[in-house]
Amino acid sequence: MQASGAPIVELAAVSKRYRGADDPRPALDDVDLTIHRGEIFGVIGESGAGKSTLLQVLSGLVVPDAGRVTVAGRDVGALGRRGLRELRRDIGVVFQGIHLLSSRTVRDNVRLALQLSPRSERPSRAAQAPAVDEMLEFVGLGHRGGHYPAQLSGGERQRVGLARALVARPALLLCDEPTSSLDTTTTADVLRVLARARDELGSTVIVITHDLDVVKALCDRAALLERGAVRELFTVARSDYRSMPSYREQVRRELM
Amino acid sequence: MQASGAPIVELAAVSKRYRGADDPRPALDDVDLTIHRGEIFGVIGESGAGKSTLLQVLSGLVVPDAGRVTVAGRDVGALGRRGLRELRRDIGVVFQGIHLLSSRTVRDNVRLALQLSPRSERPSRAAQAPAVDEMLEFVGLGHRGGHYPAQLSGGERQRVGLARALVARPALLLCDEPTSSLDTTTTADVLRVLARARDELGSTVIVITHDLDVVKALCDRAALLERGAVRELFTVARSDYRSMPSYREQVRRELM
Amino acid sequence: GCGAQQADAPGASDGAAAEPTTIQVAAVTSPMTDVVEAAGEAIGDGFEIELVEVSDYVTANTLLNDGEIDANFSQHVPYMEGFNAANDGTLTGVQPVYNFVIAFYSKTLDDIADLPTGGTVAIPDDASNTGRALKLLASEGVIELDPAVDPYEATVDDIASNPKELEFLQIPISSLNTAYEEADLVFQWPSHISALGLNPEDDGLITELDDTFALHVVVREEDADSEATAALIEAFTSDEVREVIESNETIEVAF
Amino acid sequence: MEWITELLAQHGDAMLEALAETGYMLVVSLLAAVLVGLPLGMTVFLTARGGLAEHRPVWSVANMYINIVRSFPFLLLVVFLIPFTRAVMGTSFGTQAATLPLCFVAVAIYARLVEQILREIPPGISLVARTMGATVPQAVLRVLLPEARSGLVYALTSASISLLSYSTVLGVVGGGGIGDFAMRYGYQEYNDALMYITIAVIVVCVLALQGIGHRISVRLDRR
Amino acid sequence: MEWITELLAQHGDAMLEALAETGYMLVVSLLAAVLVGLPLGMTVFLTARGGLAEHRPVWSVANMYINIVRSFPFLLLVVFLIPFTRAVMGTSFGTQAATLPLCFVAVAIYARLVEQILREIPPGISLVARTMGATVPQAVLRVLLPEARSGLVYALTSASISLLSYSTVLGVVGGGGIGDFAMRYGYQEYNDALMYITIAVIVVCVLALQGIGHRISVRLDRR
Ligand SMILES: Nc1ncnc2c1ncn2[C@@H]1O[C@H](COP(=O)(O)OP(=O)(O)OP(=O)(O)O)[C@@H](O)[C@H]1O
Ligand SMILES: Nc1ncnc2c1ncn2[C@@H]1O[C@H](COP(=O)(O)OP(=O)(O)OP(=O)(O)O)[C@@H](O)[C@H]1O
Ligand code: MET
Ligand SMILES: [Mg+2]
Ligand SMILES: [Mg+2]
Repeated sequence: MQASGAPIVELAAVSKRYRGADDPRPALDDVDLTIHRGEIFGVIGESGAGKSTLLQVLSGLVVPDAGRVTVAGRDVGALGRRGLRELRRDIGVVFQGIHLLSSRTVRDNVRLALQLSPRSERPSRAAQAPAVDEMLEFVGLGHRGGHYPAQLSGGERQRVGLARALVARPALLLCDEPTSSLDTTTTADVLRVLARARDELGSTVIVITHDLDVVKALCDRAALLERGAVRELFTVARSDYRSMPSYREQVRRELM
Repeated sequence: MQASGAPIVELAAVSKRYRGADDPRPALDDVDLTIHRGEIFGVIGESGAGKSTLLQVLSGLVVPDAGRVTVAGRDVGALGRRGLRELRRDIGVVFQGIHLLSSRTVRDNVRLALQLSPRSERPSRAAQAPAVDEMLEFVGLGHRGGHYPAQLSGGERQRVGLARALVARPALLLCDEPTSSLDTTTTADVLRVLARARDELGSTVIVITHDLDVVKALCDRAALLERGAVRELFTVARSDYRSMPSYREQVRRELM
Repeated sequence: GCGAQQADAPGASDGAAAEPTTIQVAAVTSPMTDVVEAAGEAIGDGFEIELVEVSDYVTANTLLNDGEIDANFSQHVPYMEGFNAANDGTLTGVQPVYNFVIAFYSKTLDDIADLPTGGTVAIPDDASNTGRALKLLASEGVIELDPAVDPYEATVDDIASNPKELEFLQIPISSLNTAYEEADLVFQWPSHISALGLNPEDDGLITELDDTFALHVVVREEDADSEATAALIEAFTSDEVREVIESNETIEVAF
Repeated sequence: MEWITELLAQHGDAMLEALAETGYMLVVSLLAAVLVGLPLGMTVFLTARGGLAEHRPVWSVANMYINIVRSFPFLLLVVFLIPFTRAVMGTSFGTQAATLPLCFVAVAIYARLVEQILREIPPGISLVARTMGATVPQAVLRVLLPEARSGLVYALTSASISLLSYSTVLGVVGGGGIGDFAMRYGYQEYNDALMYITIAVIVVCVLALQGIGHRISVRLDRR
Repeated sequence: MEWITELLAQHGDAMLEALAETGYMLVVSLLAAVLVGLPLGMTVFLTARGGLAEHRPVWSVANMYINIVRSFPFLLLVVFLIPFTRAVMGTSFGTQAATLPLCFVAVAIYARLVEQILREIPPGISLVARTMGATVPQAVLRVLLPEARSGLVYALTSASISLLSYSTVLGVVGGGGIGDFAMRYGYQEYNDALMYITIAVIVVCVLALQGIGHRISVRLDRR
C-alpha cells in the first residue's frame, strides 16, 4: 500500500558530520526525504551508513549541520526546549542500545512511557496496569513483568524496549533495529504489533533494519543509505507479515 | 565438514534455574552436549530459550545447579579461581551486550585482549599494533581505530567486540549473536573471519544466532534449544559463506 | 593525654657546646607567644629559644612531659598539677612571669546583683578555668560549691546551690567574647576582652587577682636546676620581657 | 572490668546526653542534606553543560555555593556564621544553634556527592528521559533518582559519617555532642579510660551506620 | 582599601608561610591518598561479596580501617597518634609531624570515595575483565582504573578540599597552615579583617583546585 496521507516527516538537504571524529566522511550527506502519515517506512544500509543518525535527527537528539527537518509540521531546528519536549511525547523511540532502567521492573519500565505521555492522552492510573500487561503479552513477556532488566535475556530486553515505545500508542514510531536479536517467531509477533499500530491507530512507523525480510514483510517504502546519502528509494511489493513462518517451521524447512 | 577431533566441550545433565526469578521454568534443563575440537557449532532457539546461559556455563560465569561441564579436558565446576582464569584465557567471548571500555579507543579495546592473553602466547609489544590493525581491517573498521566507543554506530561496536574476541586467536571462541546488528555484507566478512579462525588456527567456534542463514553458511552442526532443553541436533549441509551475497546485491535481488 | 614514654630530650641541659643550645619553648597564643619571643632576644650567650606554637594546652604539656620540647609557657601551677596528677607527670613551675585579673563582664548589667533569675552565664570549658570561674562566682555568693570539692577543680556538677537558677554555657576561652553579645554574664581573660575595648578594672562586674594563677615557665623536674633552665629564668625575668608585659595593659609583671 | 561499670555509673548520664545531642545534630543536618542538598546536587547536574536543563547562571550559583561552603575549613565556617546564626536562631550557642553551620556543610557535602553519583549514571538513561519528552521534574523523579537510589543511600551514609566528624568541633560554640564529650571529659581532663570508651562508642555507632547504609544500598542495586 | 595593603604588609609573610605549610601538608597527604588510599579503596571493592577477588577477612580489615579512621573525631586522632608519630618521625609536632595524622585520614577518605566510584562502573565492565581471564592486578590496572579515571580525579579534588578543612585542626600539634593562621590571628586575636582576608584566600585556592579537577575530569570522560 502506498502511503496516501500528508507528509509527517520531511528532510531537506540535511547533512551531519560528527565533530571530533578523525574520519572526514559525513554521517548524513545532503539527505532529502519525505515520509507520509500512516506509512511504514524502512531505512536500510550497511553498518555505519548513517541510519541511527537519521533517526536521531528526527527527534532533535542530533542537530544537523545543514538542512531542514520538519516533523508533524514543526521545524525541529526551530523548536525550543519546550517545543522539543512536546514533539518527543508524540514520538515513540526504540533505541538500538535499548537502555532499560535497571532500577525498575519490566512492568514499570513499560509503564514509564505511559506516565510520561501527554496528560490529555494519558490513561488513568487504573487503566495503565492493564495496558502495560496487554503490551507485555503482545511481545511475549507476560510472565516476566516482575523481573528486573538484569534478569532478562538479550532478546527479552529488546522486547521490553519495544513494549515501552509502543504502549503509549505514539503518532510516530521510530524503531532502530527492533528485531535484531529476535528469532522469526518473535520477529513476526513484533511486526504484527507494528502493523497494528499503523492500521488501528494510524501511527506512522519508521524502521531501521538490516534484515530485508522485515522490510519485505512490513514496509510500504524503504530508503537505502550509503555513506550518509540516500542511494535508492524503493516501493516495496509488500508481502504479509502474517505469512512469516514460525521459527520452528523455518528451522525445519531450512536446516532439516 | 563433520568435526573429527576429540571432544573439547562436554555437558552432562546440566541444569540451571535462576534464583530470584518468579518464573519456575529452568534456563537450562538437563542438557547433554558434546562439541568436538575444530568444529563450528551453532546454538539456535527462540528468545529466552537459554542460549546465553549455555555459553556462560562454559566459561564458568554461571554455575549450573546440576550436571558436569568439561571444557578442554577440565571440569569447570572443580576449577579454582586460578584454574578458571587460565581456562578463560584460552576462550574468546563475544558478548551479546558487547561491553566495550568507554575510556579506551577502539584500537586499545582490541589490544586489551592481547595484553591479557597468556604470557607464553602473547605477541611482543611491537607485534601487537599490527595484529590489532589487521584485525580491525578485517572487521572493516580500519578507519575507526582512534575513535572512542561512544562515537561508533551500533554495528561498529559489535564489530569491535568481535575483533577483541578474535585478536588473541583463542582455541575456543564463544560468540553470542555476533552478527545481530550487521547487514549481510558485514556478516559475510565476520563469518569469513570465524571460518578462518577454525581453518587456519584450529579454533573451535560456538555461535549463538537466531539467523538461520548464518547457521547454514558457517556451521558444521547446530543445536536447537527450547525452554532450556536441547530439542534437536542438526548436522548442517553447509553452504559456503563465500557465496553469501553482498548487501547491495541482496537488496537489488530482494527489493528491486 | 596519651601514653608517655620518655624520649631523649634534644640536647637541652648540657650547655658546654660551642654551638648555641636551642631551647624549645611551647606557647599557645598571644601574649604568651610575645613573652617567649622577648625572652628569646634576652637569653644569654650559648643559648637560643625556639618558639613552638601549639593551639592546645594539653598538647603543650604532653610534648614537654614526653621530652620532645624543653619548656612551655602556657599555664599556671594548678593547671600543671592537674596534669601531673593525671599523667604521672614530672612538670614543675620554675618562674612566675605575669599575672592578670580575671573578671566577669556583662553587656546588659552594671551590677552583679541585677543578675536575672534563669540568666545565662558563659564560662570556659577547660577544667582549670572552669574551676577558677566557679570559685569567683562562689566567692561573690552567686552560687555555692560543694565544700568537699577542691574549688580549683570544681565543675558545674559541683554546684551545691544555684538560687538564681543560672544556666551555664561552657565554651572555649576564644569564644567567650562572642558570648558577651548574648549571655547575661561572661567570664574572660583580660588579654581577650581587650579586643572588645573592655578591661577588668573599669568593666568587670566581679574580679579576682590570685597569684596562684600567675603564668609560669614550666620545665621537667629533672631539668629544674640545669644551666639551661637557669638561662631561661634569667631571660624570662629580663628587662625585655618586663617591657613587653608592661606595654600590655591586660597583664602585670609577677616577678 | 569493674572500672567500666564504675566509670559508666559516674559518667553514663552525661554520655547519653552527649549522644542525644549528636543524634539531634545528625538527624537535623541529614534532613537538611536530603531536603536541600539533594535538590541542589540535582540542580548542579541538570544545569551543567550538556545537562537536561542546561542553564549557566543557575549552575554557577549552585556550584559556587557548594564550593565555597566546602572550601571553608569547618571551624572557620562555624565562626564566620556566628552573626548569621544569632540573627536566625536568636543565639549562636548551644546544640540547636550549632546545628545550623552543620546544616550548611551537610547540604554542600551531600549535594556534591549527589552530583558525582548522577554523573556516573550511564548516558543512555538520560537519553531515555529525553526522548520520552520528560519534563525536568519527571526526568528527575521517575528516571534519575530511581536509577541512582542505591548510590544515593550509600552517599548519605558517607555524609553522615563526615558530619559526625565535623560535629566534634562544634564545642567551639558550645554545641556539645559525643565528640566534644570525648574531648572535654576524656582529653582535656585526662580521663583516658573515658576517652577510649567514648571513642569506642563513636566507632561502634559509625560501623552500625555504615553497615546499615551498605545493606540498604546493596538491596536497592538491581543491576 | 588602604587597610588591606597595610594588613598584608604586616602579616603577608606569615600568611605566605602558612600557605606554604598547608601546601606541604596537602601535597604529602594527597600523595598518601593516591599511593595508599587508592589501593585500599580498590581492595575493599575487589574483596567485597561478589567482587573479583572476594575475600571476607581482607575486606573486613580494610573496611574497618576506613570506618574507624573516618569516624574518629580528627582532633582526637591527632592526639591519639602522637606516640606513633613520634616513633616514626622522631618528633610529634611541627608541620611535618602533623602531616602524618592527616595522611591517615587522607587514606581513609579517598579509599571510601574510590570504592564508591568503582561501584558505579557498569557490571558489564567487570564481566569483560573476568571472561578475559584477567588476573586481579590486570583487571585493576587495565580495566577498572582506566574506566573510573574521570571519577577518580574528581574525587581526589573532593578529598583535597576535605583535607584542607581537616588541616585547620592541626594547630593542636603546631602544624601551622593557613586554616590555623586564620583561627589564631583572626579569631583568637580578634583581627576580623585578617580572618576574612585569609578565608577569602582559602576560598580562592579551593575554587581553583575544584576548577582544575572538574576540567581534567571532564576531559577524561569519554562516555
Ligand atoms: N540473571 C537472571 N535472573 C533471572 N532470570 C534470568 C537471568 N538471566 C536470564 N534469565 C532467564 O533465563 C532464561 C534464559 O536466558 P538466556 O539469556 O539464556 O536466553 P537466550 O536464549 O540467550 O535468549 P535471547 O535470544 O533473548 O538472548 C530467560 O527466560 C531469562 O529471562
Ligand atoms: N558521536 C559520534 N561521534 C563521531 N562519530 C560518530 C558518532 N556517532 C556516529 N558516528 C559515526 O557516524 C557514522 C554513522 O553512524 P550511525 O550510528 O548513524 O550508523 P548506522 O547506520 O546506524 O550503523 P549501524 O547499522 O552499525 O548501527 C558511523 O560511521 C559512526 O562511526
Ligand atoms: N573537617 C573538620 C574540621 O575542619 C574536622 C573535624 S574533626 C575535629 O575541623
Ligand atoms: Mg545504528
Ligand atoms: Mg541471549
